[in-house]
Order: sequence, then structure tokens, then C-alpha cells
Amino acid sequence: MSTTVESQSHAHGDGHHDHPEYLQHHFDNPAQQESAAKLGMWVFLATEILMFSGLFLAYFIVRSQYPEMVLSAHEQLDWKLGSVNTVVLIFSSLTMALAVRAVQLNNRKQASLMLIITILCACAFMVIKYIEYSSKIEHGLLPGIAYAEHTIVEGTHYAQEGWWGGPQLFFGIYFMMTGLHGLHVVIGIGLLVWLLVKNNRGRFSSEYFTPVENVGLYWHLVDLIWIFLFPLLYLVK
Amino acid sequence: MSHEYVKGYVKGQPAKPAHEGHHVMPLKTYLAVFGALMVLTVVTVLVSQAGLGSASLAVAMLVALIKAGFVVGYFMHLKYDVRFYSFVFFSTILFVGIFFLMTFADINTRDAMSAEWGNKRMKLDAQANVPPKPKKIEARSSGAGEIKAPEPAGAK
Amino acid sequence: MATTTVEGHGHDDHHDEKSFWTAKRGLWSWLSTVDHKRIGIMYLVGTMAAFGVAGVLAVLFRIELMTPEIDFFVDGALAGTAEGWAAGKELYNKMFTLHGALMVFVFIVPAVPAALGNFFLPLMLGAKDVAFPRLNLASLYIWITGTVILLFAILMGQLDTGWTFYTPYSSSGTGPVILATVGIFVLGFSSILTGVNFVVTVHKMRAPGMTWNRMPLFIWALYATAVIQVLATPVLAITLMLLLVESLFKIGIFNPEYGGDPVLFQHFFWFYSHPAVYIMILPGFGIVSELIAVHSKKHIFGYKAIALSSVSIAIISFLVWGHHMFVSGQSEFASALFSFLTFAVAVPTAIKVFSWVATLYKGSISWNTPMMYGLIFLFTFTIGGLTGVFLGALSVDVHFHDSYFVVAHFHYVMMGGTVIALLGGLHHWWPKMFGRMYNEKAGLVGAFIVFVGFNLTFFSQFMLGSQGMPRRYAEYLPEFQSYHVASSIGSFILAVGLFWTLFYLVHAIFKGKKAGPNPWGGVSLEWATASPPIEHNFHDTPHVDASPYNFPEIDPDMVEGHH
Amino acid sequence: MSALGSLLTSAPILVADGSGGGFWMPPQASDFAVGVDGLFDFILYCSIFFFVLLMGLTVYFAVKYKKKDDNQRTSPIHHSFKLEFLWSAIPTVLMVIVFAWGFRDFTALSQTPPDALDVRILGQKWSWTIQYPTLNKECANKLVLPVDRPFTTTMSSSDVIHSFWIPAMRAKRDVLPSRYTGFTVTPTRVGTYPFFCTEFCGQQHSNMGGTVQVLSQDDFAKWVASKDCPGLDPESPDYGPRLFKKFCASCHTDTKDGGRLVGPTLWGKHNTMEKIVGGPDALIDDNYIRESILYPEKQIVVGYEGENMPAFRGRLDDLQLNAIVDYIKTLKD
Repeated sequence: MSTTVESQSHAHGDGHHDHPEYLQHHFDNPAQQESAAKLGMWVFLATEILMFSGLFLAYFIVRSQYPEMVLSAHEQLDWKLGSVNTVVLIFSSLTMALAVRAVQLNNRKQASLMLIITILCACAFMVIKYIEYSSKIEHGLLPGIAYAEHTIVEGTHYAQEGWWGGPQLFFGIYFMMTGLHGLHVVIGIGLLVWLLVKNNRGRFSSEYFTPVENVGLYWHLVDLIWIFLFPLLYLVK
Repeated sequence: MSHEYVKGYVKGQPAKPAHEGHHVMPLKTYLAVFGALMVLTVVTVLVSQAGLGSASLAVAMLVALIKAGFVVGYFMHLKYDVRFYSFVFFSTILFVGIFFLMTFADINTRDAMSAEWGNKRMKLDAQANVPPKPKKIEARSSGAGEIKAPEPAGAK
Repeated sequence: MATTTVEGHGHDDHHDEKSFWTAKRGLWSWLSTVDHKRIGIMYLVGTMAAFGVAGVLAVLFRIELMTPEIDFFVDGALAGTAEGWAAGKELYNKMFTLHGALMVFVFIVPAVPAALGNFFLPLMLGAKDVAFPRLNLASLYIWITGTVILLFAILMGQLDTGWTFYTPYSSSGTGPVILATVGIFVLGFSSILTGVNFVVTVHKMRAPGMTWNRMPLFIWALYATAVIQVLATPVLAITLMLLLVESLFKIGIFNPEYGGDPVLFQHFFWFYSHPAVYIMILPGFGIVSELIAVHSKKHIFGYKAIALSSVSIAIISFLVWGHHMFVSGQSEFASALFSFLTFAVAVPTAIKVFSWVATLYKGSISWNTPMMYGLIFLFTFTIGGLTGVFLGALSVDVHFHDSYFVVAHFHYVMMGGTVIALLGGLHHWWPKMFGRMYNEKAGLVGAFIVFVGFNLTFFSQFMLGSQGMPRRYAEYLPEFQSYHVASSIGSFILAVGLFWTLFYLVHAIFKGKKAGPNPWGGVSLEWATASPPIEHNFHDTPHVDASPYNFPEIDPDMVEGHH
Repeated sequence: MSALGSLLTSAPILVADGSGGGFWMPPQASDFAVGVDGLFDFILYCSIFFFVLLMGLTVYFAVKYKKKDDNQRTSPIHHSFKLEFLWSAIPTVLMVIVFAWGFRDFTALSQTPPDALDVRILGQKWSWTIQYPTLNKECANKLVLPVDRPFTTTMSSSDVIHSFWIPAMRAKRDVLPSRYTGFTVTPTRVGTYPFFCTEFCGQQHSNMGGTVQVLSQDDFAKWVASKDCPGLDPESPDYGPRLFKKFCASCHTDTKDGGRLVGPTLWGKHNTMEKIVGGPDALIDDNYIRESILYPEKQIVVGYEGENMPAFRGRLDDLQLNAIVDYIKTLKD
């Protein structure tokens, strides 16, 4: 999945012959290329939103079927870590936006600085995520049959069998939502590093900053999904 | 029909070259938006502690929507960009809404048309001591014993 | 009469320019190409191969269904024993699952958009290529990967859940469902990427002067298809991911054994799969609009109505998926809602069919193979569409759901609609793609055989269904046998017709007469370049200042009164 | 003779008995069928009318305006608002009529009159168990009904989704493992009609059917009093075999020459040694049989790993379990 994202959002890097070097052969002028790339990115973001919508619907349905289980099960989640993660991600969204602004103003050094901060914030997000996951694994709060491993009655596959709609359902949803979101953060880190490398090589300028803008849009969407994910999973009483 | 050699159409008009007229926001606006997002995050956390009960879901969603508005409007430039991109974004939200609404239209009205039939069915099952909600069916009479959802011992 | 002018120096010095076939040589030039025409050809070969395999499977279990008992699939050693019959039925279930999965996910969703669409979208828009050429190549490789995984899963494993993967039957299984889910998960992304590519190409890459009302209707249909692909396929991806995680970790969103609701899976699945059937049929509509307009040399009747009905079908198709679940325990209120909206989507389709028939009025209709397939499409698709009304009505659907009536309905729409339109499109654009003309008489004979075989195969299944024969049955009551025998004979004729078509088309590539750039007298842009087209399509970017249906034969002052 | 099971052997042929069935539809055996056939005919005639109109025009135009020479002139008209409005409005009106008619009959399926005969139907991989809670009767793959008295079904499945369909009565509803579903129909015609499972449910899906026998009022009373389909009472000697037939016969055979269906044949297996997957060989004694019924995943015989037998814990009470184990122990020559 990640390869296509990279190839899609900056498929126009190496133009050739008399046009400006960043212009692709099948486009006629930079404006057409830039608006095509941005529209392509927005349509791609539409598919991301719809993909996550499936998970959000699964969450709301599990919540409507087993309200008290969800409320009791999400006590296990540490909302303080969640809040820190939210702040980290929103801050990285700011620095990403400033990076795009810096490229638009031809300030390459500031752009690189902002990109580095964004990458660091993203890594911090993943570290906090790792801490949360390891504490969950330790307590055995895992999805489905892996739930509460050590309380399994000896000899049976499942936890207490016939135990339907228990916390393992909530943690199934929790791990899928945060897992898929985490995967998108990792893909984002890959893209940002790629941007940083190209920026240091001076590929971007106020003339041509489409890849930076597209990765920025992608990163803001990842932040947007977390903005909805955080209250639903960690906070709602 | 004018034949001047301009190609590439953005919303029907020929596309203007990239660099001129691209809106760059002042630093002040970015920081202001960031401040607003921080405040709203704190508000979200406080609201959830306030224990509004069932309303807390609605309020949390409202606050999240406002934050999303800020991110999409300013950080993603939708406010200053060609209207078409906003159209793409909001039509996506529309289709997500269709998906949610129609699915819940089914789930929440399962026995609506024949409420008394649904209740009659519930009573019917009382004898079989196994309520219809997703339980093992036919766990009838004494031997099978009642199936409860015991709290996992080590989970706290 | 303004026609398309290819500006710049004269036409003569284009002949030395190499066609996209010969511009670059060698396997690597094909495998690493970003030329939309080559990718279109590779998709064409791939999807036709999948169509062939799935078609042969269909003929195999049609042979089995000629007799009420299971016998053709029972291998000799176990004949007559309970074990033999059980294994025979198991094989039958695997056969129809492979037939369904290959046809739906591998053949019919990508066939028209990715094969003909990839080839002709940029040509008809006057562009050099699609918006993201490398993404287009990535989409092809993702399609190949997905197909390989899916084939491996079904052939190796015991996948017998049908192409719909209903839980809990699918999630209680082990290996094969997981591998097949991954295969289709990957195939979904190929469809998303084609969709993204087409939406951006239509918006941003149109030739100067080509406003939305001057685009050929094939492009409108591909645009509407791309919108559905972009908006529906991600939900399939997440549904398969949920199914995957459910099978592995027994989470219990869909599996009732762990507290899930199987009807919920049907909601998730059909939210993609109903718009997917419009992904399959809309390109077919686009091809038929082209065929009927070009071969009757008449401006398409009601251009705006057809273009807007394509887009409105694309949108309304997201509101109607519940009509697959009227008897599945869905609430009566939701069933009523879905039934009403289903009829809303029937009206634009009816408008299209009426407009096509109206286009024939006072035209100059040439009886060649593409036009014959266009007329056959009107016949078979109208039956398919009208039988959809039966299935949309609540009470009648209670009787017909999951019976052979449904099988006949969707084959009339898919096979009678998309495949017939695809055959028409292939014949219509064969000279443009390969520079060679197929043998007209052979084409007409092939069209007739396909028409007879198709109707004989599937019309008898309507009566089967209404008389009470359920779907996906390896064995049935003896009194249904006569219908089944008729249907099986029809499928043999259809198979002969399709293989015959394959033969003379491939033969034409090498031995066919040379075809000029515009054999049918079309006016849209693809006929303004050489055939087969040069590598970057047009020598100079064409200017468009009139609708693509302004044929020279149209006589402006031939008004109502006299001929 | 194929193992089409009870469906073929005991079910008299549909057509022979179902006189009155037309070209399209089987005989009408319920009030709901009348509504369905009425709407079906209405849509059919409208469809035939429009189809003949369209195809007639198509063929007429294709012949009349056939291209004779290269510069044959064609008409410039390409839209007319009046015509386009007409052929949008008429289909819309027809569609609304069809929707309303369909909706009216559809809701009737869910309304239960108080005097309805209560029938509980349990679908389980490849056989139906029909219980009459008020009459203490239980039949396998056979539904006996009094004519002109509504009956309401309460259906549930113990493994995957099935679907209960009586073509003659046009009634169908999916049978879900997660909750009860049902419909209410009034049989109006004495006779014997087949019923089928229509939601794909695995290997023997095509054999998962049976017969509906609609009897006159007094015949039905006689049947209730008769010994046919007695309720399952633990004291009767055939309690074990009937339970075996209800729960196990779909996947295991209990006769000398019966081979493997899904699981192994259980004939002559008692007190023999079997190779177990990932474990020492096991003696098939009482304990092994009992444990394999309640926890099938614990000791799986080599060669049957992929079959994943459903677990019966929580579905069989001890009386039923003991009866089945005792019956399996008697399966030897």
C-alpha cells in the first residue's frame, strides 16, 4: 500500500527537455500538473477517509450493541498518554504546515528544520504508541481469542467459552483502529524522510512544491483521523 | 472560439501558472490555529471528565468536528483553495454519512414494524431460559446451566 | 460544420512515425511501459484470460447440472457412495466460488475501464496520457498480484463460500478464506488507483475547447465509474480487513459465536458490491452510446440526459444496497426504504435505453458487427433491467431471493449487458487498436451464435427460479431437469460463439486487411490520429470546438416533414 | 440412487401434486402467494408491453433506416424535452405503484394474528428440526400444517446462516445464528410441497430441504393425536438414534457401509485406537466420545484437521449427551 502512496503523490519529480525540469512530458504547463497532482491527492484522501469510516462504523455499532462493556473496557486505556499523543500529533501538523509555507517562501533551511521536527514528533507518537501497546500486551488486553491469555481455563482454545461481546471485542476494534492509524503514521514518516532528502538537494522551490504540499495534505489527514479517534476510544464516558 | 494556446483547465477556466497568486498564510494565522486546537483538546478532555453521561458522546463529536474544521480549513488550505477540492472532501463526508445512516436505519428498527411480534418472541424465550440476543441457542433445560459473562480475573 | 482540426503542419509526414506497438521493442519495454495504450492492451489480455478460465468453469458445472443428481463431478472410484457424492458436491461448491470470484473481482470490474478505458480515455480527451502514468502501471501490477493470490487461494485451499463470503460460514473456516481475502484486498487497490487516475485525467487533461458537454459519452460513463470506484472500493478493503482479523482472532464483529451480527457483514459487503455492479455496467453504457451514435451517423438523442443519468446512477447506487437483504432478517422499515430507493435508480437507466432507441430514428444504420452487438445489447439489457424491477419489489423478492431468477437477472445484466457491450466495443475499436480490420461476415455469424446461445442459456433460468429452484444447488428436483438441459445446451452454443469470436479477432491482428485511421467515419478525437496510434497519441494537441457526434451525414435542414 | 436424502424419497413430485401451478409460478398454497402472484403479473405485463414496444421500434428503425449508400442523410434532431419528460415520468409513476403494492404485502409477513399455530424451526448444517412447542411434536425435515389457519415460524440456526423457503407459499426468511427471525403465512391449499434452504451453507446445501404437508382441519387433528413425529422424550428407546439423526447425521454415518461424509463414519469405532493430530494414539472410549462432542478441537483424528467440527458444549444437556454416547457405543456388528 505504501509504495503506491509514494509513487502517487510525487510522480512528477524528474521532468526533462526544454520545459522546467520538474514538468512531466504529458502535462502542458506547470499549473495543469500542479492542479492534477492536488486533485489526485484529494481523491486519494477521499479513499482513506472512506476506509477509516468502515472502522468508525464498526466502533459505533459495537458501542450500540454493548454500551456498558465498551464503557467499562475503555477504562483500561490510559487517557493521559492519549492526550499527549494528540498534542504531539497536532504540533507535528503545525510544523508540517510551516514546512510547506517555508518551501513556498523559498526558505529551504527553515523547511528542512520544520520537516525534521515533524519527523521527530511522528517518531515520538509511535514511541508512545509502543508504550501503550506493550502495557496492553502485558495485561493480556488483546483482541479476540488472545484476550486475557492467563485467565484461560486450561485446555480450551478460548477464554471462558461462550463469552461473547466481552472486552476482547472492544480491544479488537481498538487495536484495528490504532493499528491502521499507526501504519499510516509510519508511511507518513517514510514520506517525510523522502521529502527531507529531496529538499536538502534543493529540488523544491516556490515554483515547484507539489510533493511537499501533497505529503502535507496526507499528514493532516492522519492527524484529522486521530482527532476523531482519540475522544472515541480514550475519553468517551 | 479563441485559439490562444493555453491548455489545462481548472474548473473551466484555463489554469493560471503555478507561482503567482498562490495564497501563503502569515505565520500568525498558523500559530493562532494551533492555539485554538490546543484549547479544544483541553476542552475535550475536560468535557469527558465532567461525566455528562450519554451527552458526552455528542459533545465530544462536536468538539472533534470543530477541530477538524480548523485542520481542514487552514492547515489543508481548503478555505483559500479552488472550491472543487472542498466539494470532493465534503462529498466524501456525505457518502460516509450515507453508509452510517442506512446501516443504523436497519439496526435500530429491527422489530419496529412488528413490535408486539418481537415482544411475544421475547416472552416465548423466557421459558427456554436463553434470551435471543447472541447466545448459544438450544441450551435448553437443566444440564447446560446459565451462561454468564464473568469478569476476567487478572484484567484490572 | 465544425469538425476537429488537427492544427499544425499537414497530415502527410505522419506515416513514417512508428505506432505505439513498434515505437519501443523488447519485453522490458512492455513491462516497464507507462504508455496507457500498452497498459490497456496488457489489461485486455489479462482480463480476457480470466474471462476464458471462468467461462470454461461455467460450462463444466453446466454439464454437471444437466442431471438432477451429482454425477459428473463424482470421480469414478467413489461413484455411487455417499463419500463420492459428498466430494462431488464439495467440488461443485468450489467451482461456482471460483467462477464467481474470478468473474466479479478479476474480470468484469477491471475489464472495460482498465482495458478499453485505459486505451481510449486519453485518446478521446485529446491528451498524451493519463494523469499519473506510473500509478497506472502500478495498478496493473497490483491487479496481477491480486489475481495470482486469489487463484492460489482457491486452487490450493477449500474455498467454497461463494464470491460473497457471508459470515459466519466464511469466518469459521481456516486457511483458504484468509488467503482469498488478501487476494481480493489487493485487487481492490488496483481498482482504486484506476479510479483516481481517471477522475483526475477527465478533470485536468481535456484538450483545449473540450468542455464537459463536448466530451464523448464513453468518457462520461468512465468518469461516473471512476467516481464509484473511488468511493466504494475502500469500504470493500476495510470489510475484508475486518473479515481477515475476525477469522484470525475470532473478534466477533460479524461472527455470532463471539457476539457479532452476520447481517452487519452483509451491510458492509453490499455497500461496496452494489455500487460495484454499477462499476461493471456503466462503462458498458458508455460503449453502447458510442456504438449506436457512430454506426447510425446520428447525434446521440438526449446527450445531456444520458450524461447526467450516468452520474446520477453513480450517486444513487450508494443508497440501494439493502435490496440484497430483504429476507436476511433486515428490519422491514429498512427494507421498505431500500426498495423505494431501488426504484429511483431504475428511472435513469430507463431514460438511457429510451434515448438509445430514439437515436436510431432517421439514422443511416450500417449493419456491421459493432452495431449488431449494440442492438443485441438493447435486447438483452432491457430484459435484464426489467427483471430487476421484479427483484426490487418487496413481496416478489421474498419469493425470488436467492433463486435462479436472481441468477438469470444478473447474468442478463452482466453478461447480456457488459460483456455484449465489451464485444461491441472491441469490434468497434479493433481497427484503431491493431490497425487491422476483422472479417465482417465472421463477426456477424459470431454475434448471432452468441445471441442465440446467451438467450437459450439464461432465459430458461428465469422459469427455473420462479418455479422454485434455489441458487447454488448441485442437486435439484427432477422436474427442473428440462430447464437445466436447455440452459446447458445454450451454454455450449455460447461457448462456441465466444471462442469463434476470439479466433477471428486474433486472426485479424495478423492477417486482417489494413484499416485506415477512421474506418467507421467517427468524429470523436480517437479517429483523428493514426491507427494504431503513435506513441504520444497526437502529433499536435487537437482543438475541439464541436460535439463529438457532429457527423458530416447529418443534414441540418432535414426537418420533421420530409425525408 | 443419489443420497439426495429425505427430499427425493419421501417427497412426491412437486408438479404432479401441484396442479394449478402456471408457466411461471408453482401452485398458490398461501394467502401471501396470491399477493405475490398478483404483483408479479402486473410487472410482467408492463414489462412485456414496454419490451415489445422498444424491440419493435429498434427492429423497425434498424430496417427502415438501414444505410443504403455512403452519403445517406440523417436527421439533426437530438433531443426533445416533451418526449424525454414523458419517458421519465411514466416509469416513475409505475415504479411508485409497484413499490406500494410490494410494501403492503411484505409487511403482512410480519404481522402475527393471535390464533397462529406456533412452529419453531431449527436449521443446522444440512437438516431442519421442526418443533411444535404447543403440541409436543418434533419432526425432521417435515412440516405438517392445518389448512386455512395461519402459522408463525420462529427460526434460529445453530451454526451458519440458512434460509427457509416454501416456494408454493412464496414465503422465505433467512435463519440466523445470532437471533430469531420468522414469518407468518396462512396455508390455503391442501397438498404436499417441498421446502428448501436457499442461503449457501456448505457441502450438503442442496440436500437441506424437506416437505410441507398441508392437511385439512380434521386430518391435522388426527395427525396430532397420531404417533408420527413424537416429541423427544428421554424414556423412549429411540431417543439416542433420533438425537444422532438430529445433530450428528449430517456429517457422520452410522451404518456399516457408510463412508466418510465430512467427519469419519462412527460405525465400529468404539474401543478402537485412532491416530491423533499432534498427540499419542487415543482409545475411542466413552470419555473420548463425550469429550469430542463437547470439545472437538482437543483431540482431532489425523486426516480431519480442516473440518473444524462445531462444538456442542452448551447446546446439549446431559440427558441428550448420554443418549448419543450410548447410541454410538452400540454401533458395531
